[in-house]
Amino acid sequence: MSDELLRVNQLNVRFPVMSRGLLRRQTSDFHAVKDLSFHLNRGETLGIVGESGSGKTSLVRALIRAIKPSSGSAVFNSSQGQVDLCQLSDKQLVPLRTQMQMIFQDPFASLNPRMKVGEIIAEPLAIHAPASRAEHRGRVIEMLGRVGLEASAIQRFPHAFSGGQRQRIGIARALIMQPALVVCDEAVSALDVSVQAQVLNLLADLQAELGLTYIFVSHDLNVVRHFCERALVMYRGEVVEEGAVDDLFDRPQHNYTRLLLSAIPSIDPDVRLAPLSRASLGLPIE
Amino acid sequence: GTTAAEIDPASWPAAWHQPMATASELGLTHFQQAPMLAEQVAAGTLPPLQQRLPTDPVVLQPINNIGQYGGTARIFRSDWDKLNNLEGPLTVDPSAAKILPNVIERWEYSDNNQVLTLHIREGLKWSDGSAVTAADFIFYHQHVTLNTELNPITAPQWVGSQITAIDDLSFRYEFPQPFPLLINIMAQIGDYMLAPSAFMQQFHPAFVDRTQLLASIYAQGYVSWMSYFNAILFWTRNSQPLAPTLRPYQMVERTPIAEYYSRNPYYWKVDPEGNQLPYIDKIRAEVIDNADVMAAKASTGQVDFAAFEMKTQDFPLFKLGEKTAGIKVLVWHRIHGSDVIIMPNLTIDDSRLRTLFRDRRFRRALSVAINRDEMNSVIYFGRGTPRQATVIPTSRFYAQEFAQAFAQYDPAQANSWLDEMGLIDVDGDGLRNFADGEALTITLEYIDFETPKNISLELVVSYWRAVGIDLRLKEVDQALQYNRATGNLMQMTAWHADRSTDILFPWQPQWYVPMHIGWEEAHWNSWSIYYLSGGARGEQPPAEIIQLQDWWQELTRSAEPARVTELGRNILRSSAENVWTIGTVGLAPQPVIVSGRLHNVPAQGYWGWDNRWTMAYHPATWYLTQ
Amino acid sequence: MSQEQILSINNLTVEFGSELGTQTALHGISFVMQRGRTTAIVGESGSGKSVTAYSTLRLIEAPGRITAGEILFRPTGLPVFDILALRPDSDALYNLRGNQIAMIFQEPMTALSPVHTIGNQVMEAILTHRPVGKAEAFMQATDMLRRVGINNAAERMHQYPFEFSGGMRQRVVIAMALVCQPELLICDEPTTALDVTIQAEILALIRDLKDEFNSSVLFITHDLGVVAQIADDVVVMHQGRILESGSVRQVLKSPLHPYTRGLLGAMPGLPGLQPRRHDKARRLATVNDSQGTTDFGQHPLISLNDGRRVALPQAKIDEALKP
Amino acid sequence: MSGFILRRLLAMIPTLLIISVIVFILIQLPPGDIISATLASLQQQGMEVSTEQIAALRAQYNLDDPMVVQYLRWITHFVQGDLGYSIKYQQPVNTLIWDRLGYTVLIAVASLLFTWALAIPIGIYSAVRQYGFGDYFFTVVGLLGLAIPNFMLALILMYCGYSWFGVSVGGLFSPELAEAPWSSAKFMDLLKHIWIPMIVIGTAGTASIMRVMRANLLDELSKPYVVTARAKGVRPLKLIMKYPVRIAINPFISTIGWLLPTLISGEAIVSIVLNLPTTGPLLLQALLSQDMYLAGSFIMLLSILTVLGMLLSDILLAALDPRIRYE
Amino acid sequence: MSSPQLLQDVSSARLTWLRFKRHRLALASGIFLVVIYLTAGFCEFFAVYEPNSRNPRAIYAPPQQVHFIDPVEGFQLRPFVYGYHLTINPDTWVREYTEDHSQKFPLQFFAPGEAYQFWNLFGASRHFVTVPDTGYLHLFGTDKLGRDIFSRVLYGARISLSLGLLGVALTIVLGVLIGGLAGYLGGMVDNVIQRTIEVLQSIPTLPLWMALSAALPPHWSPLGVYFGIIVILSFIQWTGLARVVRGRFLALREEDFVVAARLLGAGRLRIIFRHLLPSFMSHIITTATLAIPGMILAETALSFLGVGLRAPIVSWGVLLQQAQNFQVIILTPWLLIPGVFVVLVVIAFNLLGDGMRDAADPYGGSNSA
Ligand SMILES: Nc1ncnc2c1ncn2[C@@H]1O[C@H](COP(=O)(O)OP(=O)(O)OP(=O)(O)O)[C@@H](O)[C@H]1O
Ligand SMILES: Nc1ncnc2c1ncn2[C@@H]1O[C@H](COP(=O)(O)OP(=O)(O)OP(=O)(O)O)[C@@H](O)[C@H]1O
Ligand SMILES: [Mg+2]
Ligand SMILES: [Mg+2]
Repeated sequence: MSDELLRVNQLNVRFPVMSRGLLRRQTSDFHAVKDLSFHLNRGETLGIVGESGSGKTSLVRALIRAIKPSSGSAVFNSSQGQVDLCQLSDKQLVPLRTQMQMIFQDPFASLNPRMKVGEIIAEPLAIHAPASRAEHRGRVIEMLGRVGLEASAIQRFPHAFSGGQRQRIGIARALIMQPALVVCDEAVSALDVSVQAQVLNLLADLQAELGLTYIFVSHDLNVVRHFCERALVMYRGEVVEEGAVDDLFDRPQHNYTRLLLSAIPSIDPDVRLAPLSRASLGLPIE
Repeated sequence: GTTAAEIDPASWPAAWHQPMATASELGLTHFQQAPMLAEQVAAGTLPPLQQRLPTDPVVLQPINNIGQYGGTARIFRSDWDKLNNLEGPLTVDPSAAKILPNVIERWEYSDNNQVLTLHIREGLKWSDGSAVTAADFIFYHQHVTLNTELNPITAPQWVGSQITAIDDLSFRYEFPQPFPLLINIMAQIGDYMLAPSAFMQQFHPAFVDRTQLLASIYAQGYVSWMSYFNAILFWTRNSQPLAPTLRPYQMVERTPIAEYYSRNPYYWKVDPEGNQLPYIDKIRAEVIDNADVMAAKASTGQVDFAAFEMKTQDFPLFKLGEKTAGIKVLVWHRIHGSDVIIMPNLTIDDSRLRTLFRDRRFRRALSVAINRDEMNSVIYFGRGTPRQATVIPTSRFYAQEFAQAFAQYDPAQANSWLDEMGLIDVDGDGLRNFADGEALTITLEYIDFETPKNISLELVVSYWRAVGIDLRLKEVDQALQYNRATGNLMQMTAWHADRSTDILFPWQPQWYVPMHIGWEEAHWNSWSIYYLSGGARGEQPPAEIIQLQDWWQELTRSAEPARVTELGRNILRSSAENVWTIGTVGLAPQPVIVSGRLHNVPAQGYWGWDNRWTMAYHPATWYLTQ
Repeated sequence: MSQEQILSINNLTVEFGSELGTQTALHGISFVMQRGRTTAIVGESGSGKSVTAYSTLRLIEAPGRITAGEILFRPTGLPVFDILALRPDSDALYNLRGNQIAMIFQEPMTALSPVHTIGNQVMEAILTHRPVGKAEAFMQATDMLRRVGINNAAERMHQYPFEFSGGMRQRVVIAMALVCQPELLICDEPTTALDVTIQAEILALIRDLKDEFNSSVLFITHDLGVVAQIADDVVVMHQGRILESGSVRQVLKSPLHPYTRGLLGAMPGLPGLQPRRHDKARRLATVNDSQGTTDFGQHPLISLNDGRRVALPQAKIDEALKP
Repeated sequence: MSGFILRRLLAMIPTLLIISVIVFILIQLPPGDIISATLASLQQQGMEVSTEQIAALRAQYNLDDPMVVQYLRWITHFVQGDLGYSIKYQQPVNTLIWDRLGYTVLIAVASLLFTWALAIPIGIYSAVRQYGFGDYFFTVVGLLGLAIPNFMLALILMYCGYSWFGVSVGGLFSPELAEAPWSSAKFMDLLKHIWIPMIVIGTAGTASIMRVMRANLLDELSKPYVVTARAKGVRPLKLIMKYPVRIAINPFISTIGWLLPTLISGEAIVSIVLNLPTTGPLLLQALLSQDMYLAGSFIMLLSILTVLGMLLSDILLAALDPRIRYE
Repeated sequence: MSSPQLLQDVSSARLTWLRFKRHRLALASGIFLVVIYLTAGFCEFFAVYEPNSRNPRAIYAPPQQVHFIDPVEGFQLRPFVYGYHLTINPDTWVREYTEDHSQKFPLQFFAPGEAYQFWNLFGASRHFVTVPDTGYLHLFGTDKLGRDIFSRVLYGARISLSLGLLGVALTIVLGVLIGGLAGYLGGMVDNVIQRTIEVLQSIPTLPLWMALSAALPPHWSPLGVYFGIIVILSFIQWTGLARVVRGRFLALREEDFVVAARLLGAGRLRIIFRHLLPSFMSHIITTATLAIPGMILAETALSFLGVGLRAPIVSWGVLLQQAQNFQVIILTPWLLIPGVFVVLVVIAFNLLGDGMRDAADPYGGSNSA
């Protein structure tokens, strides 16, 4: 597809490893994301799967510039034209923040417990679109309606909501500026299945409605298969496999992908779980 | 109780008022020593008593009983020299009026009072057994007093002086002008007149190789040979060697907790039965910095003698100890003309304050604004004497009107004088302002030391506030007191008016004549400096002050008793009229705490610097029972 | 209570007090566990799964309180007794814990004390319950570690938890629980915190060990996939009540209760049990969607002929049973 | 482990250097100087002093050198173990300081142990019986210890000690034994005296430790591994001692170092009231009289003690907590 | 585990209050402190006399007893006190006071008494309680100069209590500013601040305070000294707070909601003031509450050592300075009354702080300092 929103090239993320003691010097670094390249089209949903610690979070956080990647480029087709997210300073990023947003894993931790829901959702407006409070209020209530919450919610604090409801608040906040790109880092992992289903439905509806592009990180392969068109499989900081989900799931190429797939417990009690062993796949054991 | 300014001389043995008798005069031929020493003699570590005593030992009359030997007296460090009293060339009588022989047996002044010839008692020995000779005086004079390393500036009285030996035991001082008061000095601070020369020469670069001396001194952590020399001579260091002494006790050890003294086996005084003094074997002087802890310990009978740091206000506590801890609380009298004197700085740089302070009405007003009777009752249980700073009643210079001048409480009079001066409260805050409307505040800096200054001054603050004078108190540290007093920086300070006896008044009338610079006084420093520097520095005083200085000059040189008295009174009268300093209450009771086992301490005595506290009451005759 | 039943929970009610009032976590639930089988409790977060497990070992602490009910336990060859009737400091209770019933907790990262060696913690169970010396306990513990698949077990005994990976730690926790060969093993979400691949290994391990020791297992999870893989019987809980119970096939393949159906429908990858092709247009069914409510009333459990129980009015059951 | 200790030791050096600079500045701050104080005390004895003498004395003690030079001289000597010369006491600081420092450490350690002996069981008790009567009772008692100004408590205990048990007022020993060589009698005598400072200083710290202990324990008690152990059938007492207490103790160990300054401060006050032969009274004197080498060396040594205490607590902590050791 | 249903409609402030109320002792302490702060604030009115006015008839006089029953008139509604009869015991030198039944002073409430300047703003003479001009009222006895301890305790409260508050305010400003800087900026700044804190904390506090107070210029006015002491006391105390603040900043910086704000494009100031500070405000307030008693005690300690506040300023420390010896316990124990107030206030602040700590932060982790 020609309508490319993001192109990532040779992206690397390293974390400094500090020595203890007086001077706390950096002694080495931990290479969390290694030479990663991929592209993302407008309106698409890209899944990222992989085992814990494989670098999924690091990757998306680098993309959205929550952390600074150590090298590589991520060219973003913003409304102002092409920009390389990796090159911009924090200041230069500020206007771009309206065009890319993130939905967090933990619906409890990602909302400031001391702010009212109305303030939380209006915060992007307050930052980027100075306008009267009444105007903001209108948009906030509209957004609340979209994510299926009552207008009265704006007066309440996050603790008065259930996990699923909070995740909706988080989504409302992320979407109120109508971003082009939304990153969901395990956005539904902490939720119960039925709530998870609600949120996934909601995300799908919003995508259809607003033409959003998602990067969807999850360790639940069923969810990824359900929700995404394409997926990357990450293993130890690298992409070991990439492709359309059905290809990926039906015809895994890489041993690690096979291992992952074999470990999914089937919902059918008659289909016995028979995980492949790492050793037999030539993968190192923990 | 007595508020007696005077103690009946009969309360002390008659012998104490006379030059001390000697064994031969009393026909004493047999002498005994403490069991502790007898052991050492038997062991051969000490020569027999006969060889240690002087040819004709001095006999001291105990006030009550012949004592018994032994024991360790427990005291506080600040009282060490109260038990181990100074043995100077001369000494004073219990009334602090007369000068008596001591180490020096006889002395003669030349007719012009410029030459003083002295004769040392025969056979006197230092505590190491070496003989006391004229060389010990000469060493001190030539190598300590006149040594510019030890004493960079020679004190005025010693400038141009000479000392010459006549024979082993006789010598003489010669001065360019008459110096009849030298014997006063020899009686009061005789510790700065002689030293065991043979011993001390080891530590003096005039007698040993300086580089070697310094090497060993630096190795021990001292910064100069002078500090080392002084430490040995004045026992301010903690380890051997310590200079031998003539005092009843020799220091043996000094730790951060306590000092230890042991009897001087060569002590040269005996009791009327021929027992070598002192009676008490040892002294343990505990080092305590906190006066409250001392009071607590003294009141609970944990020391045998305590006085120096005992406060008049604590009498009830001590008295309680009489019941519960079996101590005795003796009421001595301080020989301070005034326990607290307040000194407005007449030479302060601030010209407005100076004008104010120099106005006699102002000083008089401040004085009559003080309710001395109330102070006497609040602080002294009514047992002091409200008075101005002047000599004590036993002095030949005393006159009642000097003590009573402007000492009556009369706030109305104070107000009228202050009004008359134009010090009006213009802003209605109850405090007077300068005539131009500026706020008038006076800061008084002081250290709370020896006498009840703090509480007295707090009262003064409230008295003065009642007549509209804003006085602010500031307790300062000793170092600061020194700096600021000598630097002419204080607006006002306070001290206790000692030097009020005939021993010291004629020689150091510092409260009445600007002739001295020290940390005590701050009321006319610039004038004192002018005087001491011969006009080179300081500020020229007005005529009436020069008159004071002239009178005093003449007093120090005059040999004629009537003239001396007249000059002294002139000085004191001027003080009474001018109120140079403001006195409060004098002749105050001094608690002297004696444990149940310490005996022969006089029930009454004069307490002060002038007579070195206990020197005249012969602590060597005090003894302990078990 | 028959010989085949190892545990029978009757009318268990648990309440939690707070400054805002009392909250009932369990509303008088009842179910039985068959000896030698694995019973799974499923239900969304907060439905009372853990509280049930904790109650079984009398681990509920203030502000929680067991206000009613009985938990009958029948160890092999011993008379049946009510766990809730035991005195709090009785020997029987301490013997119960760890010896007759053992428990594996959710978080392998925190279920082990960070400052004690693995050996110390595994041996503790033996030393608490068996009259053996340290050497013997060490042997047994090492042996058990080996059986849960830890290499170099003897060496590993001296190491600390932080030197172990997550999966290894969970193995240690399992070893700790099994070392006294309890008759009943309670697993409270033992794999939730683990990666799928490791989860698969652990599930296989628990299954094998259960067979080997012939234990009964009470397995708590909210993952229906896991239930399908490990359980023989299933209890579905919702807000402190049991909505449905039965064999794993009954419950997962032909659920009666709308809530259970809702849960299954919400799982991506269902129905059809085959992984489904990507289809954006399809929405996941949710309990809410299908029922329009999450409130399932307070119907009593009705036992059916085939052994299952459902909390629905009889009419609804009949309706649901119609093909 | 030894590498760990070595690293920590090295890290101490710059800290101590900075402390030394601060200390040096501090002791230079007050107006006036020791020479004036010395002269004042000479005058107190009746000696006369002149301006020239002052200048000579200042020169003797190198007081007119630039600050930096004075500092460098002080610190180089200090490092070589020469703590300077106390002008007030006319003695090398070395001879004044060590005994007192020893007693300070003794009292501080005794107080620390007393605090722990009191606070830890009570903390455990109040955690286990949270919001029970005992919890409140001990909280208030502990707070009382904290709230009564040290000097007041010391005075009151001193009075009680004297009037009830006839213990000599003030000091660490009875006078007879103060300088005697160590013997069992002297030790007993010490015990008879040390309880007052121990209680006074100890109770001041009890409240906070009690509270921390209680909070830590409450935290720990709900930790999964404690529940795990309970589920294993471990008996309550053993359980509490083995797990939560064991872990709740760690924060204490790590606070030894931070407690020392507090203990030393408490010690100073109590020692001044009770006239104990420790650093407190001497330090106060030194500060007031501007005896800068004495004061400086004291503060410096106390700071070194503190830093060492922190090191010690780090080492202990590392010994107790494998996570740290292996880092 | 939280219980969403119940929490639904409870505001956070209300929840905090509910939790706080459960601590009866904390609640009582809070009330006590409010009362004593009010009394201190209006001490001119509540005191019977000015702190420095003296009654020469009553030197070291014990507290007067308030009577309701008169031997002649029997019970009467208006309480009264008797005057003192003083004798100085010639044996013990003790001032012995007995009640002089010929002098009876009825207590008058809200009546005119000694004139005063309220806050130096306006003159007034009404007092909460007083006695007629001819009499005197010494509910807590008098000191060495015959000053009324009751009045002095109240005036002292103003100084001591405000010193605690101001000191802690300064501590908070310094602690939050410096700690926040370290935590937010990190890197070199953080390193330097961390080391500085370590260094400052390694110097034993009391000697440090002593040294600093000894360095206060002697020509400073009492008010200057007062502020000097505040600065000195805060000089060490901020380090503890700064460490905590820094730690919290570092932890919070990584919290999802802060990251979220950053990703929304929020600037530093917004993040600090909208997100970070409110998150540990309750913690800071609690810490502050617990630090105030430390300040008050430190002031008494400095006064005890003679390097603290000084007359004519009246603080509890200054009052206790008079009570620092053995004889007080034996002879004039009422001089220890200011100490009782110190104890009460210190305990009250601690209990209050405890209660606040337990109540505060119902959602965030309220890990202890
Ligand atoms: N701030 C950091 N400092 C150092 N190392 C880090 C940091 N953040 C992550 N890492 C390391 O980088 C690696 C990748 O972490 P990341 O969080 O990206 O993994 P993930 O795939 O998201 O795992 P999970 O599924 O557990 O969230 C991990 O090994 C982690 O330990
Ligand atoms: N310590 C506690 N204090 C207050 N309420 C509690 C406590 N523990 C549990 N509850 C309540 O009991 C109910 C059941 O909790 P439980 O832990 O059994 O849920 P669960 O099904 O195990 O959930 P999860 O899947 O999250 O572990 C919850 O609603 C909770 O509010
Ligand atoms: Mg992640
Ligand atoms: Mg649970």
